[in-house]
Amino acid sequence: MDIRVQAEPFDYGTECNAFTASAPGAGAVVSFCGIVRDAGGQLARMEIEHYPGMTERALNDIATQAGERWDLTEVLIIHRHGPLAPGETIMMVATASRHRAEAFAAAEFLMDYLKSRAPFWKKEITATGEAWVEAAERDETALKRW
Amino acid sequence: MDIRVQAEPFDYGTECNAFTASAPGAGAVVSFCGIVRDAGGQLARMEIEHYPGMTERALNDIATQAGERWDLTEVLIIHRHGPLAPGETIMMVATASRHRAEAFAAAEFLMDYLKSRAPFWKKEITATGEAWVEAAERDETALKRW
Amino acid sequence: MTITILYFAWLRERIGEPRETLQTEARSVSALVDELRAKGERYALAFSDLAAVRVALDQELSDFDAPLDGVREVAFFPPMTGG
Amino acid sequence: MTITILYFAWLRERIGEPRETLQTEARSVSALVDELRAKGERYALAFSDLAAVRVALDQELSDFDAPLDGVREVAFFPPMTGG
Repeated sequence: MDIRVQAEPFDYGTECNAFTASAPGAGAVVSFCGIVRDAGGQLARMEIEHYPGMTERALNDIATQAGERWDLTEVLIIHRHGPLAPGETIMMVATASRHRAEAFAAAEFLMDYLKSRAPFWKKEITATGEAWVEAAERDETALKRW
Repeated sequence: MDIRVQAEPFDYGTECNAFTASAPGAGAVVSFCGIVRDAGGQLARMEIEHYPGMTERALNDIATQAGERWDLTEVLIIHRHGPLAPGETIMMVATASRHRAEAFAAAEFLMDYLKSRAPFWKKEITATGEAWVEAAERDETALKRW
Repeated sequence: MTITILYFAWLRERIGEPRETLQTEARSVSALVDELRAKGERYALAFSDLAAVRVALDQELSDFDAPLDGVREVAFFPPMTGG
Repeated sequence: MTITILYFAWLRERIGEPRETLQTEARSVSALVDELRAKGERYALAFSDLAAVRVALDQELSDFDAPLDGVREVAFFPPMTGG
């Protein structure tokens, strides 16, 4: 279990390879990468605030739960905070398992919990102002399936 | 849509990064990598046979269906054939979308169809003999959800 | 008792401070919120719609009915938007 | 008509050839399979359990009831195990 909360950028591909190498015996690796999306072409930057201390606890707890529910050989979560430019990587998760169904389920579970239960808040800054990203109803609904 | 059927190895991390760079506007990238697993520590190598011509058609068809069902900005499938050593990458898929749910669903759909509807056959060679991998009942069942 | 109160995202911005220390006899989160609301308009505004506010007690998600016995750190924030 | 028949995986191994060309009047896949079975023991063995055999007509998955009108390439193989 490898969990990192950091301001620094990370390289998705490098982390995917390092993760795969760290999970011998896995037949299936699923990885997810979240990217700062500039929907309207107006975004100057995103800022991510978090709750130091609680963030690490929440991510550890979510990863531990995933490890209890599915037969995983390894789990990785990296989540950044601070200012991010459009196109930058925000976060990633990766799961390794013997079988693909478990790796997929665990990765989706991690993402669903992380979205609504880990203390991060996104703010979008454009040329004309700034606004906190609102939590989507569908993200709360997504939790109900687990 | 980028579909490759090849004997040559590929680098999962490099492909993940190139894929992400090729999908501007995506907020979510999901990637899957299948690895030659040596369950009993006995595997000398795996050999993958395929049906040239039909393979490319089947993969194109599966990727096209995924693009019709979900709002994807890009899709990648790489599948190898020929001899593979334990720990080597067999194949990968990657999907990019604005939202994570669609990227996940499309990647799982691609994998489920690819497992049972793309003309590849795996053979495992150990010190004591060789055997064709049998199709798993759960792989056929997995198709029913789509 | 003395508790540390933390605010994040727009709650922090409305209240104007990321943290404060408070002497309180409040027995529950709700009672604490009532006490905070009474501190002034910025607080009243920040806590005007509790449906939009989440609370963590000693870094564990909780709710407004929860007791404050032994709690040392209370955090208020909007619904989380990680990932 | 002349059709090309391809075999993959253990069907290829049992029959001993990856492909052959056949003159046939068979109207359906089933009729073609009957004709092949009659060619000898290796064929009879390869086609002894059709539940374990899949068929593609001109590179599209099909089934044993399908007609062969206009088909140029028939492939027989076990259930696929990609991914």
